[in-house]
Amino acid sequence: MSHDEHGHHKLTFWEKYIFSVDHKVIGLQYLITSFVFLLVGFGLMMLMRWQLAFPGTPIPFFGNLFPADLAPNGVMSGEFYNALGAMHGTIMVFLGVVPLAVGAYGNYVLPLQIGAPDMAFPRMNMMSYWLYLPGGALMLSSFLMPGGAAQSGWTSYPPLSIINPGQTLWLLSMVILITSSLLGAINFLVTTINMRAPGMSLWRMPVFCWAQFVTAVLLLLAFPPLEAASVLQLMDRVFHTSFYMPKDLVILGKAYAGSGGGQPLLWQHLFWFLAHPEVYVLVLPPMGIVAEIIANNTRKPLHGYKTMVFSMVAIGVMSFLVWAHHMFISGMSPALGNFFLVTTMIISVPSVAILTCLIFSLKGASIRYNVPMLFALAFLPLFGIGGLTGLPLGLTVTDIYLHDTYYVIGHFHFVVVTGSIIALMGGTYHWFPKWFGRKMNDTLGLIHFWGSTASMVGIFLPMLFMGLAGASRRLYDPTAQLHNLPVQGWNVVSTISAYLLALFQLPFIYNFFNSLFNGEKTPENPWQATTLEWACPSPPPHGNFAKTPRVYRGPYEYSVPGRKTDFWMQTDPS
Amino acid sequence: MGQYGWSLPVAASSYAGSIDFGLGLIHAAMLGIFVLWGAFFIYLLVKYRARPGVAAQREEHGSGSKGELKSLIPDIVIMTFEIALIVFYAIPVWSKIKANVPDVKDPVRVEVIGEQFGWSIHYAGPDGKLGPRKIDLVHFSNPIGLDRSDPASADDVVMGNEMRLPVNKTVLIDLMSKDVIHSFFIPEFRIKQDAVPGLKIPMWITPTKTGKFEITCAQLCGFAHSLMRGDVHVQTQEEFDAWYKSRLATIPAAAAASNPSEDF
Amino acid sequence: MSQTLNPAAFMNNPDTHSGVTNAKLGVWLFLASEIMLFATLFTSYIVLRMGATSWPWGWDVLNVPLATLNTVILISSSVTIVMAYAKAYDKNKSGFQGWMAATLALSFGFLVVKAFEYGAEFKLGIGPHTSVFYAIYFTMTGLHGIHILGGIAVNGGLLYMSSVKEHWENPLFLGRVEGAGLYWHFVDIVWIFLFPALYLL
Amino acid sequence: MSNNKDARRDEHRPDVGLYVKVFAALMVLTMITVAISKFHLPRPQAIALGLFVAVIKASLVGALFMHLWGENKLIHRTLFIVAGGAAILILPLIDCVMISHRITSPADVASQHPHEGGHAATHEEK
Repeated sequence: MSHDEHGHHKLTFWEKYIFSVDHKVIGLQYLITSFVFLLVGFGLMMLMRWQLAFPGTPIPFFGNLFPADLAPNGVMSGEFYNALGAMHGTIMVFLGVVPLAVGAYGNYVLPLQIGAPDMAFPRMNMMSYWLYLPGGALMLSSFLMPGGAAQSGWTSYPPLSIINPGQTLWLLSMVILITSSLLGAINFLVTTINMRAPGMSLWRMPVFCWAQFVTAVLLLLAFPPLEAASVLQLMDRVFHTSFYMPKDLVILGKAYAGSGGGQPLLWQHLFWFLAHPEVYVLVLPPMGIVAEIIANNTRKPLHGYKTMVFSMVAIGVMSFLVWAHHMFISGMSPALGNFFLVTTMIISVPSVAILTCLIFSLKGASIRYNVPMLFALAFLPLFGIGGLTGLPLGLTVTDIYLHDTYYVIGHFHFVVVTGSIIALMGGTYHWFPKWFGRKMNDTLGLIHFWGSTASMVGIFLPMLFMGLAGASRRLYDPTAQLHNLPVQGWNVVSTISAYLLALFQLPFIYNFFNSLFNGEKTPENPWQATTLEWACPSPPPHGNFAKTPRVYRGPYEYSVPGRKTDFWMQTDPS
Repeated sequence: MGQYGWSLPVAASSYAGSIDFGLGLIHAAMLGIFVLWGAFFIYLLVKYRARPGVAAQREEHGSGSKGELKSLIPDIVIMTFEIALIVFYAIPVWSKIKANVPDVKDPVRVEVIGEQFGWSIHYAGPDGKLGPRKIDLVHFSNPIGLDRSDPASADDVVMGNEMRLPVNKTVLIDLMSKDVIHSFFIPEFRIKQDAVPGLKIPMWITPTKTGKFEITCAQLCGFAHSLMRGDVHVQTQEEFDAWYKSRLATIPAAAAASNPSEDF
Repeated sequence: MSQTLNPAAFMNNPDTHSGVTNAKLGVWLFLASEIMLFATLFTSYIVLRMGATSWPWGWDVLNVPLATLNTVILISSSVTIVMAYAKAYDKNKSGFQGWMAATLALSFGFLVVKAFEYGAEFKLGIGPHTSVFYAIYFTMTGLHGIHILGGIAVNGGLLYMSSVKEHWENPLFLGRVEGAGLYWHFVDIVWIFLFPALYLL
Repeated sequence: MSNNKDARRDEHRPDVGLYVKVFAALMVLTMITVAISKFHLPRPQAIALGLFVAVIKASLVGALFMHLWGENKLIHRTLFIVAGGAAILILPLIDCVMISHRITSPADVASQHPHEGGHAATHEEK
């Protein structure tokens, strides 16, 4: 490392695009890969949605392509449904949204925004990606294993996950993915702490950088417990230990041979110890993206920059103390339930503060309605629904009824899909000019925007109604249970909306690839933004900046009176 | 067809009302908050759209200024609402439903045991004592391994996927599982509790309406999870007693048929 | 090349915002995640132990003398690696190599003793499946063993690098030795807790 | 690279004499723990003593071998945050205690082992 391996000689194709150590190339690798995984996860969900809307009817077109043990006569089997469900959740969370939010956007944008030439550990950065991709491939390959993929939900609750097929590969690839995330988190933290350009004090960092910073802390501290828990579960599966297996189990009429003495609830505690902070890992970076886009397109400073930052930090801290609200009726101590009820209500305060700041930012603005701004604006009310529907779930009493119903699914999909994914899509439109020096097409963008948001609401709003009527989640055939019959119609609405959503992604995919080559060429700073990533060429060369940038002011100095332009870049000395 | 319902199912237990109250209150509040915010949001979007010649207005204030404080108002409102919810609603009702089992005279005592993929309901009978269960006795004819040789189990009745309860009488349930985690859920009673193997979890219901409802499993428990269901019939005390007697009449035969000796 | 910044030069700059080099901060953050990992394992251990009606004494079911020997070995290796650091600080190459080789020898010794211990247990038909006690014993000592292996790889790498002039003279070399040392001491600390928790209490 | 001197700024001047003293202390403490365990104190006392000695040993290694004594504040803060994170893991323990009465068939772990020693029976308590 003492000399510059990557500055002097010409890079080969492999060094430049495949095993690159440049944070921008790695960011784009993450971007493409995670979008592919999002599509895969979405495809699994479309198969499930067919079964939910029209249980017992053969899957059209694809039904007969599946092996007979998965889908006899083209009709999905219960095992296959459960495998799809587990893999949909896992892929979307661990292989789709987090790598997109952190791996792609964080990797590409964070070093640029703080004025760093690269991440602190470029080779470790490359290693993160090259653990993530095989980990993901391993996860997908579990479909080809005898017995199929994991079938115990993305939560993998033992004892079911110990006796079900397919879970071993799930656990192995989780360990790999966790390692990848940990390497990434260390890299992000060191980069943010040590690599900021001169003048870039912490309070001059854009909100997006703060979001990534808090996210990295969450990943660093929350993932190891799941890694440990996964190792224990792996031991249970492979070496027949009994960490999660109590004594005297009788499984399908046969006594279980293990020694017993384990505790099934231990897994739930350790799993949610990660998985609740994970929710904020899914949400904070998109919030940061929304803040960036809103500041840029309202042409005024964000309302309450410090409030937002403090709120994000508060969310980060509190997110470690709320996990057991996923476990109110799990058999955990009811008294402890009260504790987690209180912490859960407390964490809603900073979340509301962030949303409030974002909405107040619109006051006095001169709102530029371009495509990224539409996505950022849609985030506010739709994420709001997600947040509000969390209230009855976080309240112990109402959770008794709503727990494990479709209400939960509606709630977190409003948070993650109409929240995170909408914001991440907006981020693509926003930073595309920086990535490729070209702009994405606006008309196609508008079609994508309106089509996606409408069909997303069409998918998830019915789930809230179904949940209120008591429809349980994870049912392979909802019509097998009487209490679901009064709401079965909503399943059809959801399914049709899901297929529409798929349709509306086509303009996006076409737009993305077409604009790579034919998009309108853009200058260095097409959005007239203030932050540092717009102060270098598009796309930025290796090393990013021609000389170390110096930062003179905060991130959102828009419409400063008495200046010629309505934006005052952080690097502008005058 | 009526397949587009969105309301809660009929409330048929003593505490269903208090859960419904919370659901109603919170949803009314949510709707109110959403509509207010939405209206304000749309107003902002229209009023502050970019127009030629109109520049954006910076809010010149530091932290702690009036403008900053104003943005805390929604937080304060929501926080007050949440504190009230916690103190006056969530904690009292939660401890009534989950933390404590009511101390009633002469309750119906039941053990509910989940397995892949069904529920066994084990009645303690008139003596109020649940007969002991032994893992060695588990057999397809005796799915919960009830030890019939014990005097406590003489008047015990075990039902598969069928639960009968007298109306307006408190039922104390010990919830257990033989294999994986299940979740005992009766939507009309607003009761839900995970059945965890290795744990005995107490819960209680007082049904208030006669009729037939559904027991379902709310926690993913395997490939036939969606088929794991049972019926709960709430009857008058007389009907229940008559039914119990008729079940009890079949017991000696059942006991003889599942003579444990063959399993040893 | 001249028109862009050189990332490598930037990274090696010790004049950072925090006053800690990237490498050291990185190692400490890595150790932070390791602390969480082992904290979780110890938590699981306590949960399982509290859920049991009885818990065996290490003297009855494990080989305490061998484990004591391993404790001595590991503590000694902590000293040898810190001595290697002292020699690297003084730019004493042969001294560094000697102490580092001693560290490596001790770590292999640890693994050999561990292998004897495992072997004796397997011979008795004892494995992780025997009870939750053995489950936690094999899992934690096994994971700790994997960490030892990782340490051997890092320390062996440094020993090799010290023989290459270019690496030995690199001003970052001392930082690397320090990082490897931090990791190795951490592995030692884990054992300091594992030893009483599994064998003595 | 001309910043050879600068690079040493955050590295610690080794103190060989100190290392040897620490080594001796660690050895003595190890022997003490093993010796204490020979007495087969009741479990609570044994655990308290054993952990006490382990904490001292770990602190010695951390403070002097890992140079935490006099280390940069940033490192101290990092460890402080991690300690907070690890402390939260007390909550699953609390839950475990609070629901212990719900456990139907706790394992009798000591009886699941082939005993070579003889005193297992006299130490049945947890």
